[in-house]
Amino acid sequence: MTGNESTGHRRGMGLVPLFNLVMLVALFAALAWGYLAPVSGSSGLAHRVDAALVESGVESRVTAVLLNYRAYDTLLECFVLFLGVVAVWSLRPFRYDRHDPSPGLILSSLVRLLVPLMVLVGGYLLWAGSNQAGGAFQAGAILGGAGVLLLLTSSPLLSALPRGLLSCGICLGPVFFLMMGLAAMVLGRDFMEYRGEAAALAIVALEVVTALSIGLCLAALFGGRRPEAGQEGAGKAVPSQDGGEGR
Amino acid sequence: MSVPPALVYGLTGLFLFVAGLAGLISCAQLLRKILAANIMASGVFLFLVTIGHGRGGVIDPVPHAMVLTGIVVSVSSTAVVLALACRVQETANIHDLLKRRAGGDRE
Amino acid sequence: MIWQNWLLVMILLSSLVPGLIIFSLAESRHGLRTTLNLFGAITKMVLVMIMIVGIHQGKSFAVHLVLLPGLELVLRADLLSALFVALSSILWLFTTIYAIAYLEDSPNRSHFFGYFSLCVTVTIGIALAGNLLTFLFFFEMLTLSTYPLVVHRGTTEALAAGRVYLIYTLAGGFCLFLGVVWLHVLVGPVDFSREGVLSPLVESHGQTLRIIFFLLIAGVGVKAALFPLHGWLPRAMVAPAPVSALLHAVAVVKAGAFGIIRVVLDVYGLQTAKGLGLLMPLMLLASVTIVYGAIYALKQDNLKHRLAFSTVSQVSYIALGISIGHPLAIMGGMAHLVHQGLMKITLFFCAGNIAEILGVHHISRMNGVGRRLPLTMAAFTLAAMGMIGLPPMAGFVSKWYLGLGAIAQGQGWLIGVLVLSSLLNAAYFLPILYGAWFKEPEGEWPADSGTVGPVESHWMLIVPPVVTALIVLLVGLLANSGLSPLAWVRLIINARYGL
Amino acid sequence: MMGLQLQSDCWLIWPVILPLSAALVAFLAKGQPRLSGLTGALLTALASGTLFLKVVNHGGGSYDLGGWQPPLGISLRGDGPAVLMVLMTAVTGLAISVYAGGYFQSRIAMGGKGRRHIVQERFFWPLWLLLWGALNGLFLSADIFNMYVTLELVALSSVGLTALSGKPASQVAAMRYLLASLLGSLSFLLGVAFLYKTHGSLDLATIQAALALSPPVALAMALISVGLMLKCALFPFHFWLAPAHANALAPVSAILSGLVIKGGWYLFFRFWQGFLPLVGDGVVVVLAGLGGAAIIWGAFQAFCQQRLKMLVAYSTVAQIGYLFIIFPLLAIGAGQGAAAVFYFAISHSCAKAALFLAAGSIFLQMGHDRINNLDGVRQILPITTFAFALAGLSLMGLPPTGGFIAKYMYLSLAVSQDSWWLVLVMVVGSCLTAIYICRAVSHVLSPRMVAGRSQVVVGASMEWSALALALVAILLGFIAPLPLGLFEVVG
Repeated sequence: MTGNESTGHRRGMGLVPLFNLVMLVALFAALAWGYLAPVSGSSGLAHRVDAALVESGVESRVTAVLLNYRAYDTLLECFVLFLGVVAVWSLRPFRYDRHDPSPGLILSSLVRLLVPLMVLVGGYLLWAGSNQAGGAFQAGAILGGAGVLLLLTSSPLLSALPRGLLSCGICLGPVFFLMMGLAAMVLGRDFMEYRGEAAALAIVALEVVTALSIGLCLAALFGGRRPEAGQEGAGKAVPSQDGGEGR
Repeated sequence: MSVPPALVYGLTGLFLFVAGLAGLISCAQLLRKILAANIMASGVFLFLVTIGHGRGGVIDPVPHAMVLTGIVVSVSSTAVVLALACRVQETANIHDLLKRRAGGDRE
Repeated sequence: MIWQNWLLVMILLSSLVPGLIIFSLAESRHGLRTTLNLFGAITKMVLVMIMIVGIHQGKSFAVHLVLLPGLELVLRADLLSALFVALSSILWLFTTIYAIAYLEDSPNRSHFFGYFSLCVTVTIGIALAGNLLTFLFFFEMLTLSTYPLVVHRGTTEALAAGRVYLIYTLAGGFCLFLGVVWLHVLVGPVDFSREGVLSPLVESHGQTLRIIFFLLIAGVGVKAALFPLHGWLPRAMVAPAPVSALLHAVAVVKAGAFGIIRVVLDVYGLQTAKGLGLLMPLMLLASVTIVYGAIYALKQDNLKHRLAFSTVSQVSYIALGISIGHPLAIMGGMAHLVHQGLMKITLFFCAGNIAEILGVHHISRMNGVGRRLPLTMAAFTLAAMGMIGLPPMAGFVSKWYLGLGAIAQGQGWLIGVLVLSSLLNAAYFLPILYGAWFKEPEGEWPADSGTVGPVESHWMLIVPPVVTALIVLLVGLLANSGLSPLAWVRLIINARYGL
Repeated sequence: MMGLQLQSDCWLIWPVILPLSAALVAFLAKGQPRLSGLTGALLTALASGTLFLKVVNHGGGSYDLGGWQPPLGISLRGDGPAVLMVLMTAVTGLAISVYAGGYFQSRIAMGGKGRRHIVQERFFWPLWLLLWGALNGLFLSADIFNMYVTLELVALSSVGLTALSGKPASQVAAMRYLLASLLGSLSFLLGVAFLYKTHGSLDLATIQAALALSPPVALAMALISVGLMLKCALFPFHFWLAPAHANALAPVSAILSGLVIKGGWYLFFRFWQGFLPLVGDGVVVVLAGLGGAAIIWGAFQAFCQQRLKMLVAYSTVAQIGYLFIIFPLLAIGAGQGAAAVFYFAISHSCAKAALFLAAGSIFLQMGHDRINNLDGVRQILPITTFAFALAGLSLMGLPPTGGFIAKYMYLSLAVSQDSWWLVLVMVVGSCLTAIYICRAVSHVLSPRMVAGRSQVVVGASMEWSALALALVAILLGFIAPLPLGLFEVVG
């Protein structure tokens, strides 16, 4: 936000802030009280997670939870990302078109250097996710970061993308998730039931596709408006001019 | 007697939640409200992570998975709220401009 | 037998279906609309006659629909409902004929007749209601189907009247609703055929039952225009004349009075109501309303307003008859349900004619109307004499039995009320009659629409009041024959109290 | 056993999966969003109907997603209340979809600014189908973290829909809605965290079976309750509702008021089924007190409004109160209270959606919705105004409507409990409702003639879908045993 136009005005000093303060302190005290109170029994789900790990087809426990035990949550999460993009794109086109200064030599050469590196790191994280920290989401975040860099520098790479590809890419994650889940059903199992050998394969495929889709969605979210919005009805999508607002 | 780190993280998480809430309620500027909401979210996530560590060295992966999911959800909401904020701000600017212009004409 | 059960539904449908079709008709389909209206009205008459013959032969008619476990819609035809159904269907036929002519060439007729049919359907539903829930069901719907009729003219005045009408009736409706629910919680479903379910509770829940009685009477009393709740009625006079006729003689006010009969006789039962001491306040209220209405009627110069206050006064005879609590008085009250309907509808038809044909709305301008509209004024005269209670008119019969009942019950002072009311009736009707027949007209009528053929105006405007007026006369003359309403009422009273 | 389960209960996933898939298709099919959207809506409604029939014929069931049983996995639970809500969403949603098809067709045909309406429609269908799927997921979910995710899906898509109209007012409203909703979600999530901490499970049934009052549980209850109250705009958290609902596009208003609100409330109800035995009367009375305040305040605000859609929106604020005043009455009478409140929710959903649809048609036709200038719209839109009046009847709780049955149950419960203050609130609330509805209806149905847009721009599908919903609200007055029989089905 470059402007200094605050929408509200400061309230006069009085009892209200004091009251707020007291309430917030009380809230914090209550939360801490709830947190610190001794709890009997429950040990969480760690043991169950471990016990079923062999069946799940992955070694990393977090990945097992994310993509197998609670894959339904992850499916919906992919839909949340997709929904985020749809919601952002559905907004009225943003008229405020600041003229971007050209990225400059340092930034553009840095991008040329960084982006391939980031893609590499993403790939590594994806691979690492099978048995240690890492996985589709981390990789997706890195890929998204690369996309953001490209957006910021108005890279010609982006304008070279075919028009429909972006939409398809946004949908890729949820579509693939759904298809894998339904494939399990077709094979006579439950929806999204992956076990053993097949599970390992399925989850790797899911991870790759999810990472790509997440990266794309994050970059699209950063864009802050639908690609064609800048030039209603014009032929080509040029997302490169959209950067900057999300900052 | 040493304080277990999980406790510190947990309390910090709760504190961030409350601090974010304070910001959300009292900040007038939209951007600050959004940031405050993000701080709240971070507090909750931190708190969730500490839950997974609470029990005798065994790390529970489920809260971790919840945090990952939660972060993605939160990113999505933040993106939408920022995009909306841009529109709202733009409208406010235009109104401001119009008002100023109208005022200038009268003077 | 199946047809017996479906007969009641058919009676409802015979006006509902034409009504719904009429809603969808274009404004210009005058012929079809008229056909549908008359077809519905005549079909209903026939069906009702079949039903009455059936009841007379001892057949029973009932339909059930379960809304919830323990919550049933019941339609049942007993002697009392047959009385009201017969009245409604006969008067509907006349009102329909009258309204077709009255509203000729006015806008929004499809709407008018649609709601008109709905209104009659709902009234029949009230008459046939077999338990308190069903009664409530139709009673609330009556408010909604009559409101559009009240505001039909669409003037600011009409809208304001409609607003007042809605506020009164909806508030009353909620009182009734609460009372019904409360009673339901207390004793389960309250069926009209099981009189006396409340008597075991008199000892334990006396106070509660009194409050519920108050709520129920407040609910039905709004529509019956009992004294403090009558405010909507005179205002609702802005509606077209057929609507006023319908509201006063058949639908709203009568439904309220019918509700009072149901609540006192069928829900509480005479003995329970007496035991709880509920009849005395009702009697006082009815007496006050009778006198109050009559006095206010005297003050009005607008003919329809005078008739409205007259309704306030006359309908309370029914409540009075019930609250006296003697079978003879109840007989008078129930007979008055029919008699008042016949007389009042005649009066409103005539008032409508005078306003429509001559443009005269005020009593002070009515001098000499009898020369221009002899048939109308003859009908008016018959009905007014009935209202006053001159023998051998219908009104006399009901007043006679009311008086007999009051004396038998040891409430002689009520004779005073009856006499006072009759004097007041005479005071506000006789000057009209005198002026109309014996005074010279004061110049031109404001808007004389001219004669049509041999009669004063369109025959459909003239025939209904004349016929109803003749019925008023016949009902009084033949009160002792087997076919009169009084005979039917005697049947009811015999079945209940073994007179 | 697993195979058996697959055979019987996989019906549960289709009401969630189908609309979500349809949303993807509608998003990708840029040229034909209406066709794909309507097809998706129809399929979803069919899937919901099938689920309903299955549950009616074979009883409820649950479906473990991925074959992992809770608490490790997530399961969908199809019991009576959940399936009722899914069915309610299907009926209302289908009517709204048909309406939306006609609405966008009319808007596009009217022309106006550029391709605005085309773009609006292009995004309406994916957002709406996502919302539908998320709502079904929310109703069927048995896992509290999954509930959080579905809640967020619901919230984000609702915000997207709210902002769709592009008017500055709607965007500001959407902004407030989103912030309130975020706050609610985070509060809910923190509550979920506390529950997980104490119970080591995310399965609601498992948690509720082991629920005992302790500081963290009390805290979790409070956090979850406040979060959900924010989501369903219970007084005093109603500040965001009216502008958001009133300024949205016509079908969106109906979706928000008829369906979305019920999502938050449904979760609230589900959680409190477990909480109720633990808490004292005081807490429950506070809930009911908030509900009562909502009824009175919302009705009063509705009465004060000058715009039709604002009136209907504030009426939602009031009606939400009815969903909460039931809590003191829930403890007694073999689930009668729950039956009553669900019946209320269902009939309110149909009636309110019908009201908003009708109001939207009136707005579109007249070009404004100032109540005092709506006289005579009856002549132009007879079916729509009729639908408006019928739906109003249900809202007032007059016979023969679903609202009447629900109010009857409410009142008889309150009377049998001697909760006279609730009786008073309900009677006063009903009177106020009657007053503001009649105020609107008396203008809309007024026989006066006014000069308006002479050409009818409202399509037949818009008029008839609103009427169909209103008729469903009426029909609910006669078929109560059917849905309420289903209510007893356990998952």
